[in-house]
Amino acid sequence: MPETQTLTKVFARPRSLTDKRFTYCPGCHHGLITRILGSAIDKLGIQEKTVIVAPVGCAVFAYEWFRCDGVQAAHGRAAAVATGIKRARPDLTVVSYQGDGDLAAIGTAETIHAANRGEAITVIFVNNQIYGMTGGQMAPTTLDGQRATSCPEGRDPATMGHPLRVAELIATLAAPLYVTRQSLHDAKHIAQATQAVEKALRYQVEKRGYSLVEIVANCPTGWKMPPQKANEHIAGTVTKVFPLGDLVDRG
Amino acid sequence: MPETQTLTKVFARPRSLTDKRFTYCPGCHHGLITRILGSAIDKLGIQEKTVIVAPVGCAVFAYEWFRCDGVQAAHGRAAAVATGIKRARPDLTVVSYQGDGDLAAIGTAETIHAANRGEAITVIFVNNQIYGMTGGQMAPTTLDGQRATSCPEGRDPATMGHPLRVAELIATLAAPLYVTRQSLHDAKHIAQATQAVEKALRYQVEKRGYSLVEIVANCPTGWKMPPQKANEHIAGTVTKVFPLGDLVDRG
Amino acid sequence: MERAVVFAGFGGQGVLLAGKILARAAMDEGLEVTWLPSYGPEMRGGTANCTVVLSDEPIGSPIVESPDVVLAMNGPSLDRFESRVARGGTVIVNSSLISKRPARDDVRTVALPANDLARELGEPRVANMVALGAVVRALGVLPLAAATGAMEAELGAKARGRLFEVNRTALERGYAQTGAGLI
Amino acid sequence: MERAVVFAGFGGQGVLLAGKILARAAMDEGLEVTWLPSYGPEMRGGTANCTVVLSDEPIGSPIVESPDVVLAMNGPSLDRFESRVARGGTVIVNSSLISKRPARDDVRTVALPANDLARELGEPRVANMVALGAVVRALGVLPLAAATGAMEAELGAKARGRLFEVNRTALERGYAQTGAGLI
Amino acid sequence: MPKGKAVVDAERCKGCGLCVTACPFGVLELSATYNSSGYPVAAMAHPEKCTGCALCAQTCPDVAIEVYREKAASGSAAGGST
Amino acid sequence: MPKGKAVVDAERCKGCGLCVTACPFGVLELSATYNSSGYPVAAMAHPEKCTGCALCAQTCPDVAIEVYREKAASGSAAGGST
Amino acid sequence: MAQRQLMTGNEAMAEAAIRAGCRAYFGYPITPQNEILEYMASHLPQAGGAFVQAESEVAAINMCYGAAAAGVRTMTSSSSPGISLKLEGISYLAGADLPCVILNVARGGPGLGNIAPAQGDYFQATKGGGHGDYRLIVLAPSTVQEAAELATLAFDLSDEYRVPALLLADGMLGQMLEPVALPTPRDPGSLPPKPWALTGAAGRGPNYVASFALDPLDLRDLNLKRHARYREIEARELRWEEVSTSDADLLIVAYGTMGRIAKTVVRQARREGIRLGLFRPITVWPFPYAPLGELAERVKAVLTVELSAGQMWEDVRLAVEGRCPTPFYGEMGGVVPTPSDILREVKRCA
Amino acid sequence: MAQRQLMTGNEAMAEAAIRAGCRAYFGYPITPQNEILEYMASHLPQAGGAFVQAESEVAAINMCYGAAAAGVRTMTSSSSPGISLKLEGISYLAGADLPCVILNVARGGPGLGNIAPAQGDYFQATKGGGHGDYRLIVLAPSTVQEAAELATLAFDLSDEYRVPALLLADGMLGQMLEPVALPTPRDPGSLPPKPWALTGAAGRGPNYVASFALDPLDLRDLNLKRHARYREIEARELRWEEVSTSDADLLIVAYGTMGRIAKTVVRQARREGIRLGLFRPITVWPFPYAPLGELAERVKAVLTVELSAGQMWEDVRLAVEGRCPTPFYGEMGGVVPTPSDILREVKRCA
Ligand SMILES: Cc1ncc(C[n+]2csc(CCOP(=O)(O)OP(=O)(O)O)c2C)c(N)n1
Ligand SMILES: Cc1ncc(C[n+]2csc(CCOP(=O)(O)OP(=O)(O)O)c2C)c(N)n1
Ligand code: SF4
Ligand code: SF4
Ligand code: SF4
Ligand code: SF4
Ligand code: SF4
Ligand code: SF4
Ligand SMILES: [Mg+2]
Ligand SMILES: [Mg+2]
Repeated sequence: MPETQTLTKVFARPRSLTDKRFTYCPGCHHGLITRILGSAIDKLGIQEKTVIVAPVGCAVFAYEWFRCDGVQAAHGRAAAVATGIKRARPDLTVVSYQGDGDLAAIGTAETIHAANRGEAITVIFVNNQIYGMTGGQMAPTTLDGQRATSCPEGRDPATMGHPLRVAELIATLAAPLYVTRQSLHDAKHIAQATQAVEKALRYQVEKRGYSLVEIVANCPTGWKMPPQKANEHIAGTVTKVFPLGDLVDRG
Repeated sequence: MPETQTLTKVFARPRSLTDKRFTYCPGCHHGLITRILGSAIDKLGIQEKTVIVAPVGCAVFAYEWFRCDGVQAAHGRAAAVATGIKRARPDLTVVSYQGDGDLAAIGTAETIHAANRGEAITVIFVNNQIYGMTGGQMAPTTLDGQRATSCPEGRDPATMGHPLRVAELIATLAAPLYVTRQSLHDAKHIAQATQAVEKALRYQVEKRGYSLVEIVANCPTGWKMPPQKANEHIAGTVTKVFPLGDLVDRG
Repeated sequence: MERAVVFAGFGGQGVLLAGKILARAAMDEGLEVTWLPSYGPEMRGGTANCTVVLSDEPIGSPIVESPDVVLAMNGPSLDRFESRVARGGTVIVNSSLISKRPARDDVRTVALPANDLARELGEPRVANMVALGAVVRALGVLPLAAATGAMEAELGAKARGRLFEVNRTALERGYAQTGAGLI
Repeated sequence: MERAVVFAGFGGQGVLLAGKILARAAMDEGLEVTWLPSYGPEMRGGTANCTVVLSDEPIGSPIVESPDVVLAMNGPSLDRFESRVARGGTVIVNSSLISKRPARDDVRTVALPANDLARELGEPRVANMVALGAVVRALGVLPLAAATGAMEAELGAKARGRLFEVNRTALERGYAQTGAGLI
Repeated sequence: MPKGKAVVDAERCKGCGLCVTACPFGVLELSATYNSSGYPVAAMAHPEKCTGCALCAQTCPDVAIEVYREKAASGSAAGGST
Repeated sequence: MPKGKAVVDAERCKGCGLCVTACPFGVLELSATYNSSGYPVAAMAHPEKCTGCALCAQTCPDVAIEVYREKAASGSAAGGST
Repeated sequence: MAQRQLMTGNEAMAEAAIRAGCRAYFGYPITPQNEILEYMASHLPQAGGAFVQAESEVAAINMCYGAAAAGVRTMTSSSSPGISLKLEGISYLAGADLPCVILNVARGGPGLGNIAPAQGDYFQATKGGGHGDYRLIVLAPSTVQEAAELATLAFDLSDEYRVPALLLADGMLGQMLEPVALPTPRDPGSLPPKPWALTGAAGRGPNYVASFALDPLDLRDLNLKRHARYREIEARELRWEEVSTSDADLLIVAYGTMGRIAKTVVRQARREGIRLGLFRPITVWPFPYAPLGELAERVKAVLTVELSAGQMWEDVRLAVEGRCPTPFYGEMGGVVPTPSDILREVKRCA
Repeated sequence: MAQRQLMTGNEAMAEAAIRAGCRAYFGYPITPQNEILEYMASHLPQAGGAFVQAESEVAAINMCYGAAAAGVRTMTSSSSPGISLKLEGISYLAGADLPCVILNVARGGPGLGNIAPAQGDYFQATKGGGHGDYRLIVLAPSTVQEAAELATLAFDLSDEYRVPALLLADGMLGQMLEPVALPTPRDPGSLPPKPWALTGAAGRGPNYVASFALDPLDLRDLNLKRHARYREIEARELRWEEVSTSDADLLIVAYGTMGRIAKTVVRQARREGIRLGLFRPITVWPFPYAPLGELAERVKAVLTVELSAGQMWEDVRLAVEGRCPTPFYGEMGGVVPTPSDILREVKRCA
């Protein structure tokens, strides 16, 4: 690229990411979250002491996206796996990356108890209101009336309940250092989310506390919406149900 | 009893209880809660349509204390079992009776999701801050500093977290009709708890909604305290950590 | 009589649907049939293929080592399945997207510009139906009408009217474009 | 040489501890030994018993059909275990609580007022040690000193001083009160 | 003549003593009698003071007490089921 | 001369179009070129308008974009890691 | 023949369940069986049944326990890792003598593995993956038609013997389309009554459902009664298919998907003059030991072919008991051998 | 002999684990193994190890997965229903080739059952209760001394072969006291390094731990490599005890608690002139098929005695392969037969 010689690179692929191509659908926020996490790891210079715990979900390969040690956890158990790693090697920085089916349905108990014990881990919680990987079933976070393959008429709160607000739930506990909800639907929110992920990691490294960063994300495939429309849906609808911002900051 | 002939019986064993003797230790509140539940079933006249779901815990025999249909659920899964019964036969009144290990540790996910779906069941939650049946291990509700066989130096919040406040957690959800915390440490509180249990059952029958009645209870054996001293401990210490009263009443 | 077809392409090219319609057509004609998709990764994207076996007796293996007909809707599919076509079978190559031609001389090659033909019909999405028409012709065991009927049943209510018409025309076009029978 | 003892009573009468001390005494004397509690229901209360087997060779079954000595600290225990004592064995009956006597004539009965003796010593809780003393004597394979040493080890630091003394005296009293050997 | 009477089912009683504390009139005490499970049994030590208020029964974890009251005063006690 | 340059890795790009929307200056468009996975690839349709602000790169879910900026203006972009 | 429909194995099992009177389904998504959950979500409520997408497989099986205890025909479905999570609950169902139908559309393992077809869960299904001495009635369909029929049978047998029944399918069968003639729908009201069920203790004493018996003698009795029913099932419910066994001097034993693939192998082998037969167990518990043992007297070898490291193989060897060699050919990890792979192994034995 | 201590089986296994270098324990209370959890709670932190009372058995096994992946010697313990809940996690451990030690102090089942000693979890332990083609190294101690020794061995074997190891005990062994000479404590730092472990990717490429392989060919390869290790274990690690077999014309096969009770039976039988021998498998996976098969050549019958409906019995029959009759005697539900109960069965065979 001879013409770039007078130019400096101002945005490069984070060094802590491997070269592997993401397996996500076009426009999926999982990729963006991966990049943000990579940027944060770079910024804090912790690539060589970080362990990524990948969930079962579309992010099942997450352990391979990073030039960090990584482990693939059973569906819903990433927080327990992260606990095991952190307790065994407290000097490591442990990131549990989980979807909403993983964290808020099958992993509810592990999520709440890891938070309640104040495990010194960082949980990245990707709330895309659907089970992406298995083909678009209802998640605990699916909006009232939202259609999914397992609620073809839309989520009926009378029999399926209302969307579970995880950050709010975790914020009722005494131990967590930092609980926040972020979104990625435009550049401003991407920047804020980046800050939040960094802070959560910093708290783990410096204060040895528990953080949950809930990220309201899209699933263009599951929602059957083009990516840009999905972003607008987040801005206009989803963030009404899942208000953004910090819920707890005891750092 | 010839001398009682001029007297009327003003307190009798509830009709909905069987004649079996409770297997609880002397002074254990489980027995009292059983009696209160029996009284409430009698009062509402629902013995012939009630199903008791017994947990694994000291109350494992609970299905045999009542002249109602009963089922013994796997440890922690009473809320799921209750869901199954209620969905299969919505005309039944389903009571899930659970200890704090059962409901708030292993059963966390089932507890939260049954509540979040607003299953039309009544959950009686016996918070005695310990695993009674297995010999006095720490429960999620064990107080900070409280000794138990699995935390012989006392619960250390730094590694074990603080006591989990279940009623508060459930109260953050949208679906529950009635969430309350009661105690049994004196006659006044026994009377209040009796009202609460009745209300919870009534809401199930009349409004088809979910209720959780958390009852702060003793475990003289696990606490290594005589029953009366245990009551005083509840009054003076436990209710400070677990404040009494209604948290949600949408009935 | 037992015949097997592999439909292969990118996800989104509609090869699974084309295979399903063939399977339904076979069932409607009273044949035994199996349709087996590569249900692939629990992930999005990538390639897709399915195998359809038609027979006048109960079908054993739904997996077929040497299909009689292979439809390759894109390059990678041709690369993958070319070598497996039965001696004397037919490879239908979507020549709109694939410039390469099979090297084997013991199979017949049909170069079918499926996307171009679909575009000509004013509906790019019916490339798979064009291809299916070709498959039916190459296979030679089912009347085109069976495929048309099955297509209608498969697409259901939404296929009434114009959409049905264009799909039918696509099937016919593919059928017409292709020489009958295997080699 | 293989001998077995069953210690039985209400929960709270300390029969498990008494059995444990016997087991420790046997170990300290270089014997093989097993102590098996009825770890009973996952519930509180009820009765308790344990079986101690002592031997000079490795022990097979820790379950014993016909123990050489049975200590019955309460009535239900006597009812339950009386019939199982080996012919020629000994039944030690806590006569403070049990008025009944075994009907069998092929076993020796020792009527031991364990609670009364303990109360005489000013420490009602040591009835189990009185009983253990009797068991050691009836069994006749361990010196009393072994039991005393094991008791001290088992009770640990809290048994120093007066408590240790009263326990030792209790052991001695039970030992002295009982005739040596089996029948 | 006492207004009430608390009848303890000795075989159900576990001697926990909660009724003793619960009785506002000091009627009950743990007796020296042991039941077949080895528990000391609660009994009316001062039967004459009993009002039939049923607080003891409402407190008993083993539902071992039934309470009787003089006919005149027979409003049903809160929480008891008759 | 443009101040910046967004370089799209065509094989990583999935044609989602988010960068197109994210660019405040309308620099990017989905091109008619398809990559080997069959996706249309984003490209600079108006390179001259590029400021090197890196918003496109920060938005790209597949980390398919790297951004260059004129040396003078080389303050590091928020969220990017250099 | 009834009107045939083109259905996947997953859909056919779901529809057959509804037609068999299933009125309570609890499940959790997992590939390759999501279509069962989805089918139930859209069809069961219409039939007046209860559908809940549970928070986990553990919750789902325990909801089944509740609904089954309430006397309603109940089903759950999952795939390998999800079935593992259900095992405590399955052991409880067995211990409480509750009828329930469980579908395992198995996939490659262990662990997360992958979603390709596999038969690595045979031990789990037939020997009791959960704790304690229990058995499940385990039916192994090989075609979509058979999947529908065995789903029906599973409900009937499970009710009759009060033993949970498991359909052991795999991803291939779950995902493939075949024509299927569906059984006639049955009205749940017409099914035999369940006097033991929790329906409210009106006009009778209370019914209790539990797997709990503190006293070993009581628990032994419960077990002995249950095992007596197991013996009955073994005596009455053995099912298997034989293909070309009458003159065979070589036998393949294979079940499910592998069993149907083996049929093609038999045809090919016969074409080449090899007198190959196929023994395809349909009930894998109870396993048809005796009929297989008899055939083993007459052949040179019994080749077991499985999508596993050799699980049913142990049952085959228990049946053959040394009467002839018992070679094994298996693939793991979701690899499915082709007919000619198998034929190669057959020729090795011949 | 080292100084002997009087310990329960539960305590001895816990202490042996610490001495073997176990530095991470995750558990959940369940009778009859609570003493293991409690022992770890009071002793492991002092040894610098991590102790967590998990929120459930599922959480506990997954914490083990994490700690094991981090390269630390890791253990969990439970009893039957709790082990069922761990099976998905165990399958993951196996699939990710992680060493880990699991103690099952088994009890009566199925379902809640009771807490009495039982051997109804043999199939679950040895055939892979979880999904997929995996095996655990399964060691069955019969005395407290052996429990301590096998706990030590379990850690060593598990590390060496990267295969999870399970100690199959029962409530009786867990609760009984016996003198035990404990192994010498080992410094975790002195154990062989684990270059595959998650320790932070410093100075090397990243390490990944997973049981996931989307492509069947990859998953097959992982399985084949693992099964090659299984073959190695079968070749090198068989352990069993024989008592009075040299001149025996009748053989009892029994393991664990039942195995030690059978020793008393052998003595009693010999006293009555019956030439009875005992074959006691110590590794129940790998099962000592060949040595048992050889003995079977020389005896009139092989009687299997189990606290179950006949689970190890299948392995015995696989070993004997029809060489002689293979009668069975078992009790269920926590009932433990006495030596004379067994002797009665022996006489029936004689
Ligand atoms: C025990 C178990 N249950 C179910 C599954 C199937 N499964 C895979 S991913 C997934 C849910 C994915 O949804 P989510 O966690 O929201 O992640 P997303 O794909 O939306 O990012 C499920 C149910 C599994 N692999 N294991
Ligand atoms: C799956 C499973 N795990 C553990 C146990 C053991 N167990 C029995 S009761 C109990 C906890 C009892 O505590 P809690 O629920 O607080 O009831 P309590 O006895 O205090 O009333 C446990 C862990 C079990 N039976 N099953
Ligand atoms: S299915 Fe949804 S969450 Fe999964 S990769 Fe595709 S868009 Fe992303
Ligand atoms: S152990 Fe505690 S909770 Fe259990 S019965 Fe005894 S006092 Fe009650
Ligand atoms: S409260 Fe009940 S159990 Fe307790 S002493 Fe009084 S009568 Fe007895
Ligand atoms: S009825 Fe009232 S007054 Fe009488 S004994 Fe009971 S508490 Fe005391
Ligand atoms: S760097 Fe900024 S101006 Fe240039 S293309 Fe990207 S978003 Fe547009
Ligand atoms: S955002 Fe990335 S993947 Fe999407 S079109 Fe732009 S460059 Fe391509
Ligand atoms: Mg999701
Ligand atoms: Mg409790």
